[in-house]
Formats: sequence, structure tokens, C-alpha cells
Amino acid sequence: MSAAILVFAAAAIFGIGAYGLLISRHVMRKLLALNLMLSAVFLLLIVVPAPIGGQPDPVPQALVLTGIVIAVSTTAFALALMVRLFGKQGHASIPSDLDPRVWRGRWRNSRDGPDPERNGAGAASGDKP
Amino acid sequence: MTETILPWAIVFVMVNLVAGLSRAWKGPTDGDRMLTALLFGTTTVALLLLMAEWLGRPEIRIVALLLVLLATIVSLAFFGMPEHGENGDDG
Amino acid sequence: MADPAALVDPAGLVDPAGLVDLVALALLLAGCFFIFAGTVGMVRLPDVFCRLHAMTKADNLGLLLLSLSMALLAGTPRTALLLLLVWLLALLASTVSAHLIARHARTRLPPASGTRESEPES
Amino acid sequence: MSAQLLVDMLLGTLLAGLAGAVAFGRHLFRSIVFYVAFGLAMAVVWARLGAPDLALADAAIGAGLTGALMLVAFRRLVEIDPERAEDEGTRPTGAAAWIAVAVAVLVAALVAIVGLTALSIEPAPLPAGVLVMNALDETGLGNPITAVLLVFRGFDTLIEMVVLLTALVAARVVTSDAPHRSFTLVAEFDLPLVRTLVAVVVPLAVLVALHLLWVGADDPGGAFQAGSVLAGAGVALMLSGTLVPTARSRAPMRLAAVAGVAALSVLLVVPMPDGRPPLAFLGRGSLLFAEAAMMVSIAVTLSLLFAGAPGLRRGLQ
Repeated sequence: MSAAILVFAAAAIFGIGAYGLLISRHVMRKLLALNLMLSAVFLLLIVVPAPIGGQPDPVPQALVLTGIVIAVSTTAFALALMVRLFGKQGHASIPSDLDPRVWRGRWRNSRDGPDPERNGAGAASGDKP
Repeated sequence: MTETILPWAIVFVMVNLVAGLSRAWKGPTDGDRMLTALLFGTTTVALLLLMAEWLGRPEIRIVALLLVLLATIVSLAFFGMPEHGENGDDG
Repeated sequence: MADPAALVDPAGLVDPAGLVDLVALALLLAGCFFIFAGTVGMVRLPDVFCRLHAMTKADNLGLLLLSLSMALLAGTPRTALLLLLVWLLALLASTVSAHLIARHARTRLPPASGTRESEPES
Repeated sequence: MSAQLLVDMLLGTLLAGLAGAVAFGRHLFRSIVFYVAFGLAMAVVWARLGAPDLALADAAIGAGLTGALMLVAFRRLVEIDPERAEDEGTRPTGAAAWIAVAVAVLVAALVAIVGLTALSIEPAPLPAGVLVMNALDETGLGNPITAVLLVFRGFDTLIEMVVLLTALVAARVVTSDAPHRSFTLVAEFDLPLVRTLVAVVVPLAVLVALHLLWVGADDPGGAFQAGSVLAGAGVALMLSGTLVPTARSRAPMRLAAVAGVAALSVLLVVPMPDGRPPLAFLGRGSLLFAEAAMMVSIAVTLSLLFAGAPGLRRGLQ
């Protein structure tokens, strides 16, 4: 019963993370959302297999344990990338894949230069000190 | 005692945890939000200590020890956070 | 929230083990009360400084009482020492954190004007 | 309703609510704070589920390291340009937002269905976990997770360590031409309280890490947990200005970063020609050696990743 509750919680967290990943444009928000989804997966990995001797199955536990450490290291790398991106383009957003305006903008971009709807930030500002 | 009352104490502490979080949402300043994280940390430690007794797993106390050891680094990282764009307005 | 049947056990008052349980229960309830007080302070008080003041003290007292209760229940000196260490560290952590947060907040809004501004009655 | 069920429901709701608070809402800083709280709540959930190893790792990483990492990265953005640090650009609205909601609901439903189905089907007669528990005596270890990490899936762990190292190298490439700034925040003020804190917390964290390493063979603990705790201590040292990032990396640091991969590969490969299982040729001693090397590597890698710099040196304090 409590396993089912936590499966529902994991599903909700995964869904919320997916929503955040799709809707947000700030890289850090996307990273937070990705980390949420990751936690949901970890939770599922531990909750779903049948417990052995009152403890969760040790094999997924070992996987999740390494996963937690790997997740923080990749997050650190992604954050370093984000800071560089911010310095280069003046904002830390990447266009959302869901925005039709961005689709139009991309299409126009590929045809005739930068997209005016991005406030010129993407193209105009150089590397800030 | 261990069987009957501890789980209810855990529930009570958790309800407190949730209630305290409203401050992190409302703010209004960054300091308030960090303060909630601090409160969350202390209350989580209390929760873990109760759980260690309830579940009969002494290892959980080491988890609580770790939490209090390393909880401060978030405050250290926060200290002197410069003013930023939307700081101060209610959300 | 307490189950009354567990308390009025007549043997509990004579039996030293039962007495320990009773003291532990009293400490547990007191700890819960102070944690509750900390939460109320957190939610209701008007500004950062007041909230800091209320929360750090009430919560750490609550944690102390809870740790004492748990130490009594566990009943081994090793656990009691570990819980004491946890509490002392929590005290240190919240002291430093509260200091840092207060200092940070003071650079933003000077305490006097800040408090007066946000006090509900003025 | 039993209190146990109530605790689980509250925990589940708390987790989902915290996740929602991270993903929704406009303030990035608030999302970061809620993410820290989410990490703490995950540690509680692991403790509740009877997985203290995970709770230890998550207490060190989720509650301390990740939060500090996010805050410091956010602070860098604010330092470069406070106006645009939280700039989201235009968020999708209208149809696009509804597509996101639909996808999220669909994905969540899928996860729930898969999870519940997996819960309801009959478990395999001999899952890997049971095999591990049955063979635990042969390994001479008491902690099945350590046994899985080092004995049964040793090569897997080796690759994990390589991934960790790769992240470090990649981050170094990314930040190579960026100016290395120290964390001047707390250090600048030289607060006596912070010095006291560091003087207490860092030795204790080292002690706890060594304890976790030592008992890891039989009780909850091990290289990953101990390494995370040490990394937390390293982060505390950096934030207080005792350690300062430098542009030059010195040999001991590099050696420490590769120690885990090196020790693990030697210990995994050397016994192979004799047909003995990996890590078997020194008994428990070799396991402890491998774990110690991994602990140092994890601690140094995570600290350097946090610093965003190739090296560290002692600060002025």
C-alpha cells in the first residue's frame, strides 16, 4: 500500500518535472526539472522491486547510490556550462521547444538572420566581462 | 509508546514542516526563504530522530548527524547574495 | 494525538520502565509543542528579524526536548551521546545560519526602519 | 487509518508538493530553496523506506552540495548581470502551454501505470537481490550494497568513476578560459562565527566520512557516502575562504582525482588471469583500499566541480 502511494508520488514528480522541462526557458530551471525527474526515477527504482528481508532490493539501491553522485557531478558540469552561456549571450535562456513563436523565429532565422522576438539579445550582446 | 504515539508525533512534525513551507513560498525576501530552509533542516532532523526510534533503525541517527553537519553550507553559499531582478515582490 | 489507553496503564506508574516511558512522553509532547511554536512564529511574525528570533530558539528547544525523549526511549548511553552531539551541532548550525541571514537581511533593510515598516499596527 | 499509512501519504504529498513548488512559480531563487527542501525530504523518504545508505548519500548531496552548487551558480549569474539573471524570456502561453500540461499528465499517467503494474506482477523467483543476499557470505561483506558495488558489479562502478572523472574534465574544458574567482562572500567578512563553524564541522565531517568508510563493509556506509561527506566538508572550506580556487592544478590534486579509477581498475584486472573473481586477491584489505581511493576521488572531483577551477590552494586565513 505504501509502495503504491510512493509510486503515485513518483509519477506526480516525474510529470511535474516533465512540465517544468518543457515550459521553462531558463537553463537552471530546466536543470532543476531534470533533477526532479531523476529523483522520481530513483524513487521508482527503490519502491517497485519487492523488498528483501525488510529492506529494499540491494541491487537497485547500489544503482541509485551511484546515480545520486553522478547526478550531482553532471549537474555541476551543466551549471558551469550555463554560467558560460550567460556570459556569452547575456541571458541564460534557451528557447522552449514548445513555443510556436520560436518555431516561426527559427524558420525565419534560418532564412534571414536573427530573430527579432528575442529582443536582439541572442545576437547583439557579446561576451560580457 | 513507541508503537502508538511515535507515528502520530511524526505526523505532527510533518504537518509543521508543511506549514512552515508557506513562508518559503510567500517570502517576501530571500532571507525569509533561506530561513525556511533552515527551519526545514532542523525539523527534518527531529523527524529523522523520531523515525530512527519508530522504525528501530539506529543508522538513521547518523543521517540526522550528517544533515546538521552539512546543512550550514547552504547558508554559507547564500550569505551576501547580491540584489537580483525580482527580489522583494510577493509571488 | 496521544493514545490515552497507553498512559493509564496502572502498572506504568509503579514500574520504573513505565515511568521512563511517561517522562519520555512528556518530553516528546513538550518538544512537539515548541516545534509547533516555531512554526507559528515562522508563519505569523511580521519580518525576517522577528521570525529569525522566534524560530531558531523555539525550534532548537523543541529539538532538545525531542532528543532527550528519544535518548530516554533508546536507553543506551551511546545513543544519548550521539543525540547530544546532534543537538549541539544543530545549535551551532542554526546560530551561524541565523547570524548570516540576519546580517544579510540588515544590509538590505536597516532593522529599525524595516521593523517599523512591516509592523502591522503602525 | 493507520498512522503508518498517514506518514507515507504525507511524505508522498510533501515530495510532490515540493516538486511542484520547484517547477511552478516565477522566482528562480525560490525554486532553488524548494529544491534544497526537496533534497532533505528525499533523505527522509530513503530513511522511511529502510535504505539508510541512500539517505546518507542524499543527506550529504541533496541537502548540502546540490543546494550550494545551485546557489553559487545563480549568484554568478547575478554578479554578471542582476537584471537578467532570472530572465526567462517569454514563457510559452496558450496552446503551447496546454501541450506541455497534456504531455506532463500523459507522462505521469504512464509512469504511474508502469509502476503499479510492476508492483502487482508476481516478482521473479530469484531476483538479483536475492542472489546477492545468498552469496553475501562468500564475499565476506555484511553490507549487500557495498557487495554489489565492489564485487558483483565492480566494472559498473569503475565506469561510474570514469563518468565522474569525465564530468570533471568536461567542466574544466568549459571553464578553462573563464576568470577564476574565489568565493569572496563569507571570506571577505572574516566572521569569527564562521571560523568556529568550519573548525568544528570540517574535522567532524572528516571523522564521519572515515567512520562511514570503515563500517561500510558491514553497515550502511561506503565510498560514495563517505566521499559525498568529504566533498561537503571541502565545500564548507571553500565557502569560508579557507580553500581558494586556483587556475593551476597541482600533481597531488590530479592524482587524487584519478585515484579511484586507478585503484579500482588495478584491483579488478589483476586477479583476472588467475580466474579469481575481481577484488578477491587481498580479501577485505583490497576492498577497503579500493573504497578509500574511491572516497578520495569522489571528494576531490565533487569539490573541484563545485569550485569550477582546476585546482585549490589554501586561502589567506
